[in-house]
Amino acid sequence: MSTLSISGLNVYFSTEDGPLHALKDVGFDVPERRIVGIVGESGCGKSTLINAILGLLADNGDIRSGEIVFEGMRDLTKLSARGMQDLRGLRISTVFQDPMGALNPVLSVGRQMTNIQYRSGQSHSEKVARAIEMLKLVRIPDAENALARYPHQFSGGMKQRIAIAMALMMEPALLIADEPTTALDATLEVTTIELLKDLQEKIGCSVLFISHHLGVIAELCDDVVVMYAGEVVERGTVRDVFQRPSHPYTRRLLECDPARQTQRTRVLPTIPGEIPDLRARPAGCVFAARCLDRHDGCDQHQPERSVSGGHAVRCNLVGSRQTQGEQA
Amino acid sequence: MRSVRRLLREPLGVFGLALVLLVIFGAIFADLLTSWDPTRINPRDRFLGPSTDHLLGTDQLGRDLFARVLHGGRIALYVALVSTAISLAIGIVLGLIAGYGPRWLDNLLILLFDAMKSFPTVMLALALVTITGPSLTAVIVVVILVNVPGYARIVRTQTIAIKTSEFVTAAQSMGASTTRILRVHIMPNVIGPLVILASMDIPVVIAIEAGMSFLGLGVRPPTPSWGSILNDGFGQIRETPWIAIAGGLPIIITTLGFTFLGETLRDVFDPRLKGR
Amino acid sequence: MLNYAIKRLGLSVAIVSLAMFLLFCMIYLVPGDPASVALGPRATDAMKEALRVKMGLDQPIWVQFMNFFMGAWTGDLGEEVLSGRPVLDVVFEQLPYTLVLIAGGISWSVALGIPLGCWAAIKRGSLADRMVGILSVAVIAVPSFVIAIYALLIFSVTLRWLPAIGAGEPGDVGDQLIHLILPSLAVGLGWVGYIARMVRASMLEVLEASHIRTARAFGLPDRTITYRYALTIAILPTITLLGVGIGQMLSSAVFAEIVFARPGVGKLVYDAILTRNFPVVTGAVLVTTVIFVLLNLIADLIVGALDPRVRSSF
Amino acid sequence: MSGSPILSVRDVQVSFPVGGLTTRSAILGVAGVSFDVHRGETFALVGESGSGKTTLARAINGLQHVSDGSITFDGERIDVLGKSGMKQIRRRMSMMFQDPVGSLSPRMTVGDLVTEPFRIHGTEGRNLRDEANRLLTLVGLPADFASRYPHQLSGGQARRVGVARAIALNPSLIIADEPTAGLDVSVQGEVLNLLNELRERLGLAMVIITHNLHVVHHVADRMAVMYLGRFVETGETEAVFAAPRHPYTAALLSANPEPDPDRAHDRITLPAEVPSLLSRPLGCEFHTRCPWAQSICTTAQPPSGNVACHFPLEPGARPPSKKVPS
Repeated sequence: MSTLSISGLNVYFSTEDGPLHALKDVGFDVPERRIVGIVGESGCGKSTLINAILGLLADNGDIRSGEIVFEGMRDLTKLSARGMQDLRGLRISTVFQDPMGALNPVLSVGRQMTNIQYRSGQSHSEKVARAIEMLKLVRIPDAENALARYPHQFSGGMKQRIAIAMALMMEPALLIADEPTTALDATLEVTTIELLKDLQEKIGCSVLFISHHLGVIAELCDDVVVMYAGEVVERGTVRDVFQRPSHPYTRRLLECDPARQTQRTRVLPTIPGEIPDLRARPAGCVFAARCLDRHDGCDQHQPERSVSGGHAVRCNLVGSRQTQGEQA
Repeated sequence: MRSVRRLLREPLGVFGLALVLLVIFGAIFADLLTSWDPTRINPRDRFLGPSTDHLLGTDQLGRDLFARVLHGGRIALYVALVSTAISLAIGIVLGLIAGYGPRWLDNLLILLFDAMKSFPTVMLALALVTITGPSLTAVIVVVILVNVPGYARIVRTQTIAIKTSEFVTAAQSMGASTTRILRVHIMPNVIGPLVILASMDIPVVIAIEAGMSFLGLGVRPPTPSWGSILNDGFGQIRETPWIAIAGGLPIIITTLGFTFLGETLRDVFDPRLKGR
Repeated sequence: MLNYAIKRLGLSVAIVSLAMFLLFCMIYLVPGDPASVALGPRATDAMKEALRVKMGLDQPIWVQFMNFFMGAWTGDLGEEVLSGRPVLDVVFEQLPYTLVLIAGGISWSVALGIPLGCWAAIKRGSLADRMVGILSVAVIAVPSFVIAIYALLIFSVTLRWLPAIGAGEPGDVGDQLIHLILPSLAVGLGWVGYIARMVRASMLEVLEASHIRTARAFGLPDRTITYRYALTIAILPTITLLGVGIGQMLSSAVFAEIVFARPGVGKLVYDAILTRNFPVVTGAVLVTTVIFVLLNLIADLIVGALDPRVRSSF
Repeated sequence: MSGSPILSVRDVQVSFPVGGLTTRSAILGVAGVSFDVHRGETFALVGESGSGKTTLARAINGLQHVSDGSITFDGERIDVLGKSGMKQIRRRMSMMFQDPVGSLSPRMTVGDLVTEPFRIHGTEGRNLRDEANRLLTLVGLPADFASRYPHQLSGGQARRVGVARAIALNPSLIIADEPTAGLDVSVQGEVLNLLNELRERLGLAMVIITHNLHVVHHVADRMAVMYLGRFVETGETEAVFAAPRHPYTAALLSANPEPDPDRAHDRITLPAEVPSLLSRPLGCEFHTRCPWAQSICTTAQPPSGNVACHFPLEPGARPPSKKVPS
């Protein structure tokens, strides 16, 4: 059973210049006890996807169709606001990108950590003990006294670790991590990732990890979902996708990462062009305009084709023609 | 053009615009709209109620209230325009100096603004007029004293925010002079929002003028002003309430009109300023 | 916090001192002679000269300033021209009436403004929100003296529900409260609008902050988020605004006192102008200014005490 | 590397006053650094937030007061120059700032923005419209972009406008502060390629400030790693990448996750947080986080030179066992 199973998700935003098709036919699974990474560049719909899952879409956003099935039984798109609220924090937790703004500035850390245990039915001292335990787990020094302090008295890295502690305190089934390390320095980033991995194993939850950093995804995740312009263009295990990328976009994205170029080069690969206007999606493949391998058929709609096992690619070229990447 | 269309789509904005145009139209064409002389005394026509002849009735000296209201509009708009323009000019200069100048000057000016703001407006007006005697100039001076600290502070805050922004640092790194930075990079980003805020202050200016005239500290009789009409009516509010109503109505129409228009303009042009 | 409080207090002293200096400049540098003003047009030159000596106007300007300045700080605001009573006593006699009036105004604005603003923010975009928004700007726009006169006309003259003049029988609290309703409403109605708008705007800002998104993601109940997480932050700028608002209510109080023939500092100054009782005017201006600065100081200290970011800095 | 360097920085310190009325003191944002940049060369300053790299860049450009040391540009000492003297220097030394869109004045058109250097330094009979076209073509933007405003540009396009402004006056040195910050990976390459191409074509020297080591690897000839306002290691980029000698450099390099799930991650994890500039550690300032630290490191300053370390690493060195405090 998958912890989270998304299928055929379509999200629209109404804007002054007409409806914007932000997510198109998005589908993937987050299996139990696995870490799934979502990777994509700005405008690919990562944030919209998280908000759709959490039921926190902006007022002008609308889920037109699709299912978000949680733990095999509840469809989150059909859940009432109240029902969603009951899941958030208890079964589904979130860590957001901005460690500076993630905590309430006028409430002490201890207060915030005990407040979110309001459904646990425990006594106050038990809640405090639980909070201290979690702070120790994320390696906050002097955890007992840290509870009385306010967010501005911690560094950015510590705040993000406190946020992680809060997210995992109720031992959720699913942790959604939205670029939790992007605002951190490289040395802090890797320690935070390692911490996250440790905790995931201890608690045994599933993680949906969003990042634009390919290296972080490769290191942390089991599976990866590559998004482009609001569509899932490729998904599979990290090993399959990173070592045998089948969608031209994935391949080019990986080539662009300077870390992938072990040989020093003066000319770095790029992907010329821009993502299409989501208010007027192209009729055919959404990447066609920037694709080097495109043919006339790319202007029609493209089916989702499975290459092998769980490795799925949304591209006309796969299967019909061997692509350069697979020959290599 | 897009902004104008969006303004016209907001019912409140259209309503405000209509009220403002009504007041401006009335003030400009006062002489065409009524044949009565706003200052001529007719002892025989005292305290006449509203009628087709005297649309709003007459006051204790038999003067036509409709004519006085229309001409009073001229005074109100004149004060609003002149004093807002002068306040803006002084406020921008002082704000730029405080925001871009040396730290000690900034501290000194901020203290000065705070001190000026700490006089209750009407108390300040009362004290000033006690010495100079009531006049239109006194009204304008009071408005400037009240408005300048606020405008200067806004300009200063914006200037400080902008002067540390990367685009100003970039200009400095190219060797741009202080005057160029102020003129090209800071002023255009400060003036737009300030003018919108100042236009929203027009009702306050009109209220100060009317209030001072109501207390007998503004225009001297027999010049018509909405405040002085209100004062005339207040004395006889039990017997002839229409005089007070005639004095208050244009104040309400004008302040509401400018406020509704200003609010809508701000939302259309600069949504960031919302809630200021 | 202590350091912040001391700094803020020092600033207030500096502001009051500078305000005194500005007032002095205004009185003595603006064309017009206080002695002639006080005595009226029919006074002889000898009478004017005698009063000038009595008021110290014959001395060099810096001596005059020091006298004025030191006197002001020690509570010596001069004497009333006719009766010779100390101005401070005269002002303090009237001050309680004005303070009660302003307290009434604040009560209206807080009791109505904060819930309305909160409500509008929560129901953002709804018809209720729009109505609150329009009503807020409407009551802000219309000057308080117009509200006072129209309220008098409607509720006292026409409907005869509420008394029109005076502050009520001394000692009879009920009567005094009834007499307070209309004047305090006139003073506070505009501020109902200001407070409602401010609370709405800062609530919306806070509700969009990422820590509120985090709180929602933790499944905290809406009530907790709105009142304990958001309102505690959104209320801070409102308290500061109220500090500023008191200055404007002092102005509105002048009109309310005149319209409703209530005793108070505003009425005192107004009458003093008519009788050219000059020291009373400056004295009252100074006292109200000090009160205003003091209340602002208190508002800032409250905000400082409520905000841990200020509280823990030193 | 022939001839005199275009830029020569010697023992430069930048200090900031801190504290209130009673507790006034100063902290060193840049605590004495020296390096040379030669014509046609790209030099990278690498460091994490708070390392002082941006402050150093601003000091070189004269935007920040230098409290000690000297900066020589093209044979002329520039840290002592007044406003008008510095203005002349700025014709030949330009700077690019972090935020691609935010470093462009929001109410100016792209055309006005790219020709602003001429307006500041005199047009000398140039046709500004032609110059705008020339510069936009040079950085690969269509000429009709001249009428756009910054908020209508994507991050990559705005960055190109920034480059156009920087090269407008044919400078000999460009200082680029995080030229790839806020850009997607697919766009980062475009900007770096453009800078490289222009550097070759125009014979520029470049100083690139970044926290992204992978970027450094491909664009810089030489690099310096900064920690708490000092250089801990300087050297040829290839040599540093092949065999870092300072533990901090080694940790930084190993902290860079690479997009290959099968690559072994022998990571050097740094315990504790970066110390505050207000209380610099004694001895070697890195000893509070260094896995190799020994007792001498806590008392004696490391030797100065290319590697500021008492015990420079041998190639392939691993942290000593697991006695690292956690």
